[in-house]
Amino acid sequence: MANGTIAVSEKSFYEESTNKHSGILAWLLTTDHKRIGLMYLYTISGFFIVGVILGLLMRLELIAPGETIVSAQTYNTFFTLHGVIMIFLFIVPGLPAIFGNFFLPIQLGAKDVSFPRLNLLSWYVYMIGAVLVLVSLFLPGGPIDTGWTFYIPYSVRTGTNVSLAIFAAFVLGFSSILTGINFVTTVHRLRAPGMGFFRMPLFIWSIYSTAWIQIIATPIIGITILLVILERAFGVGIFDPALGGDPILYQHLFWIYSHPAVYIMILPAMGVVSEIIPTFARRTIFGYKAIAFSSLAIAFVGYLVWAHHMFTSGISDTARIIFSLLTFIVALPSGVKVFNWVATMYKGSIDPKPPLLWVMAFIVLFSIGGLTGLVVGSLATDIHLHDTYFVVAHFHYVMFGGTGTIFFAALYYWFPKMFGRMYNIKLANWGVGLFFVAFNMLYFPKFILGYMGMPRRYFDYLPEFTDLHVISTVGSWLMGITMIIVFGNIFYSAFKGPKAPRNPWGGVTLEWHTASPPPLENFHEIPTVTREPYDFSQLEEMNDESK
Amino acid sequence: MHQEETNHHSTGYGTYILVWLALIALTSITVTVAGIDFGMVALAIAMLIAAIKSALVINIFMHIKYEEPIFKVFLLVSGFTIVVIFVLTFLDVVNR
Amino acid sequence: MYFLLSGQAASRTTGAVDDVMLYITAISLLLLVGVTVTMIYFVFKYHRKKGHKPVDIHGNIWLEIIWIGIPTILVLTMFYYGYLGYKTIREVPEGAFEIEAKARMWEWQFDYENGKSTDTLYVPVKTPIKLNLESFDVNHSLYIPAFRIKEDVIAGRINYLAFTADKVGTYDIACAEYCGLKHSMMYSAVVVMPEQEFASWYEVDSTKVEPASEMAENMETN
Amino acid sequence: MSQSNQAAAVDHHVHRDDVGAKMGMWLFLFTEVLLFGGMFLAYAVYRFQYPDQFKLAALELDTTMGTLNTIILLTSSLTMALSILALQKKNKFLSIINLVLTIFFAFGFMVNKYFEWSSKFSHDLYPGSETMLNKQDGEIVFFGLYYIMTGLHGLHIIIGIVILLFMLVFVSRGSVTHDNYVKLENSGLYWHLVDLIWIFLFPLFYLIH
Ligand code: HEA
Ligand code: HEA
Ligand code: CUA
Ligand SMILES: [Cu+2]
Repeated sequence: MANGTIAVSEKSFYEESTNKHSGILAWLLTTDHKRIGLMYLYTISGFFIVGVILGLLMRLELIAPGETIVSAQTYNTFFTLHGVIMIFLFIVPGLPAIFGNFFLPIQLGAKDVSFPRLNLLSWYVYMIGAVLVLVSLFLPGGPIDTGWTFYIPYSVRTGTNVSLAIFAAFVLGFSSILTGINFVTTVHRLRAPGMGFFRMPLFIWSIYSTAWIQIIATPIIGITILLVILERAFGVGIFDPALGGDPILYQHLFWIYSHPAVYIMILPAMGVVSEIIPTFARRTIFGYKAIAFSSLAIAFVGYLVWAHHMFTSGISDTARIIFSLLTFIVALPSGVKVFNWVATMYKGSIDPKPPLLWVMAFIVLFSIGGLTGLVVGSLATDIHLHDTYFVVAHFHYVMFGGTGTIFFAALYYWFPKMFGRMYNIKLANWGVGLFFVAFNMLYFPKFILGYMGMPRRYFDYLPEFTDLHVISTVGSWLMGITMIIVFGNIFYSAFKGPKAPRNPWGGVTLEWHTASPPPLENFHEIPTVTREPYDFSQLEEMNDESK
Repeated sequence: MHQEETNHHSTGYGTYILVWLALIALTSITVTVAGIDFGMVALAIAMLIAAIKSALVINIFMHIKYEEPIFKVFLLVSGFTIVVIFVLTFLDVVNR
Repeated sequence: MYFLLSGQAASRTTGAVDDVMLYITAISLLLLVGVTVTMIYFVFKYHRKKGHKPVDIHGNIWLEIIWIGIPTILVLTMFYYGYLGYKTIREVPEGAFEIEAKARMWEWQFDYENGKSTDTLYVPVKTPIKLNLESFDVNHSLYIPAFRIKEDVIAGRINYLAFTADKVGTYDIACAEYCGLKHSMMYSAVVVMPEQEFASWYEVDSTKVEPASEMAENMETN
Repeated sequence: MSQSNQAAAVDHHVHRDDVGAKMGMWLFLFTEVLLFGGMFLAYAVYRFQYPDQFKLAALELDTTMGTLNTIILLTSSLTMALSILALQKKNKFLSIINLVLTIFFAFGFMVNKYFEWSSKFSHDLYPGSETMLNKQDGEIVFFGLYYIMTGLHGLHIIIGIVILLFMLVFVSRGSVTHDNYVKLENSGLYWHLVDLIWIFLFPLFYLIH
């Protein structure tokens, strides 16, 4: 696929810096996209663990009806913070900011993104947002207790630190926008010579589509949040029904962003899947263009369905019917992807290493999540299931079972490239297996609970729901153990793992052409692209080169 | 990427001043028309004039006319997004 | 899906919703099993250990058309089925018995045409009921799981919810829109009575608030 | 375009990509457009809900002031465009003059705005005031929108002034020049956007009768 990419590896990007500083300053002032990606990895993982611990505490509270470990008010702040952290601090920025940053320029054959300093700024903006979330916990008034949807008028009435917490979400959105602008420009301007749009790896396609959603959707949540803050501060009447405002308009504006946002979460994950399957099946992807265009299609159609979150809110019947119809349409491009992925395994030479196992878990869990999305997309059933645990199960399946699983898949796929070391494969296999079991134990009961009529955001529940809650809570402990194995393996190997070769899996996209870890400017010479992205006939050549 | 590529066209001071005159003229038209009672059409006329004004600004002052085609595609995407948001929201609001 | 809640359908809408649920779940299960089994089969069949030489197949336009086309048809039928069920839920039969349902943090109040006001909903069986939903403060949502229906109670506007109970009995009413501290305790009940019994209850000249259902009381003291 | 971009750029040590810079700026402008788009959507919904009350409330606004500000802003757009053109034609002096004029007009706009707002305040017309709370719902919403939208727009003007002041320094110091002026061009794009938004705000608030 490329020539002249033999990195005459002397120094990796760890040893060379874009600035004169050394130590921690070399990181904090870096404009190197790889270091920035890693900084995101550390901080985002940190917040993920905070969110996960909140989840664990929530499960503990819900092990029995009535008050178990915390009070009702504390519980309400728990699920709000859990939601806010998971959405705004973990899953929306997650894959693009970590793996997008690290691998987008490399896969394009570029030295860096278009605006390296802006890239660093995005990280700082992210950190400011994160700090603001944390500060909001400790100010008088107490942590925000509105749910991550901040519905008016409750969010105007409550005395907790809503304004600061949602302002943090505003700041985080800004970071997201800057990243999106950077990536779109990079894809348009910095592709290596020879890399037309249809020679881009599919990960790039998905990041590109994601970046567009970030640009086009995020401003809407920005303005919505500002309006809520102004409403709280001055009583301007835009949303407050007491002053003539319309709470349903708030819901429209909120979901105009937040539905497309779920595709910000899933699209990069789908891109990673499209990378991993060809590598481990050692054959070209099935239906390259179908997958590429379905990313754009998801980005586009994803914009048309937001009101499926409002089927019971009293919007007009016409709107409900049309939005339901559109919701069903949005499932089609996801289906196209799933079918093409499975077809890519056909007549391959499949080596089920941990990254592929994660991907297989993803396909099953995401399909369950997506297909139950159809259940809630249907008008009749959503009237019953809206705001019940069925929805909670749906979105954990797509978010955690989908994007979360791929977060681990990407980590296990690119870890050797990022850290130049290898992890323990056997332990990794155990990690995936346990994850799959724990996951279903934790979340599947929630589907049944929901259908039985257990509403969400409930601190307390009727006795008949107890058994299923207990199973779910025990599942969360198993999940805890799994997470320790999964993260522990990575953490240990980052320091003590054996040295990884340049191309441990036999991948052919550009990142496997350079050293592990890559040098400061990724390649010693900008590669010229002459092949399709997943052309494995070059593999032998590559192996010779690296000897 | 060289300067010449971005600095192509033949806009002169004169063009800009003409555009400015047109903008001022359109402003006075829209103010005058607003004084007359056209009922429901008034809003449509005002928006039409605003659209013409912004087309002038975008095309000439902001040079979109002379940029690479991809810029125009971008512009369409964002314009289209706004239209979608309006249409779908009003689907609810009008039928309530 | 009836097995999930004991007993037979409690209302007309219960059956309508459960049917749609069954339909979508069945198709989904089929697709899920299909995808999973195929995937696992491929992994074993084309395992690298077996030494197959991989074949580069770039795609197949017919397959793409099939797996866009068939799901399109499937989802359209799902949509249509869901739409039919929805019509059952939303349609208010002529001459429905109207009751004002009012929500405040964190209790329900039901006002009847003759001035009766209760915190538990009493309705006659097999009679179409229309609830006009109104909020005193923030958003709530009136949810009757046994009937498979809910509608948000939005501050500043009046939504409605309609149902016809088919079976005498007492069913939970929950609040399904987060509304603050005691959101999870905002339970009430709908008591479905035989017509005669309801009539005599309704005629008793009393505007005093009836005691809450046992359920609501239990939750309150928790 | 794809192939040539980078190839040309690689051999420069520090790689400069003016088209890329402009592309980034345009993308940013789209986010601004959508930010205001959300507000315009709210405006549209409420105008639809309260048509008569909007008319009533709009009577309180001063059309003359609004028109004056429109003309000021349009003119500043002209001087902005001229400033860039002058620099392209290597006429640094004319460029600076026009930049100064642009900033001057921007200040003029803000001064005007200040008088407009303070006269509203002196009539006890602001969110939460007693007069306001006694008004009908639609009027309260109208004024809420009025303050937020023109306020947000004003904020953009202030940011624009700061950016333009920087540009003034850059052009005079010679770090923005006739063959490296993309910064000035991007500031111009921002400035025109601020103008564009006003083109819509003006008829929607000041010209309802
Ligand atoms: C990663 C995030 C993510 C993703 C990808 C999705 C994907 C989808 N979601 Fe989900 N959703 C959420 C995150 C996500 N969602 C969240 C967070 C909420 C709750 C928010 C809150 O209230 O707090 C939510 C809530 C939510 C609701 C509102 C429920 C309610 O509150 O009442 C609805 C309703 O339509 C819905 C539908 C869908 C649909 C149809 C898809 C589709 O895109 C799914 C498409 C995928 C498939 C269909 C599976 C794969 C396909 C096949 C195996 C074969 C093809 C088969 C056919 C097409 C028949 N979602
Ligand atoms: C990506 C998103 C994401 C993820 C990953 C999770 C993960 C989890 N969530 Fe999620 N959840 C949301 C997003 C997410 N959630 C959102 C958006 C909401 C809605 C909020 C709202 O209503 O506003 C929600 C709501 C929600 C509820 C519903 C609350 C309610 O309605 O009352 C529940 C209840 O059980 C729950 C549980 C959990 C649990 C148990 C996990 C588990 O995954 C946690 C399991 C993991 C562990 C237990 C690991 C423990 C780890 C360690 C011990 C440390 C590891 C060690 C080292 C690194 C060394 N969540
Ligand atoms: Cu009332 Cu929740
Ligand atoms: Cu959605």
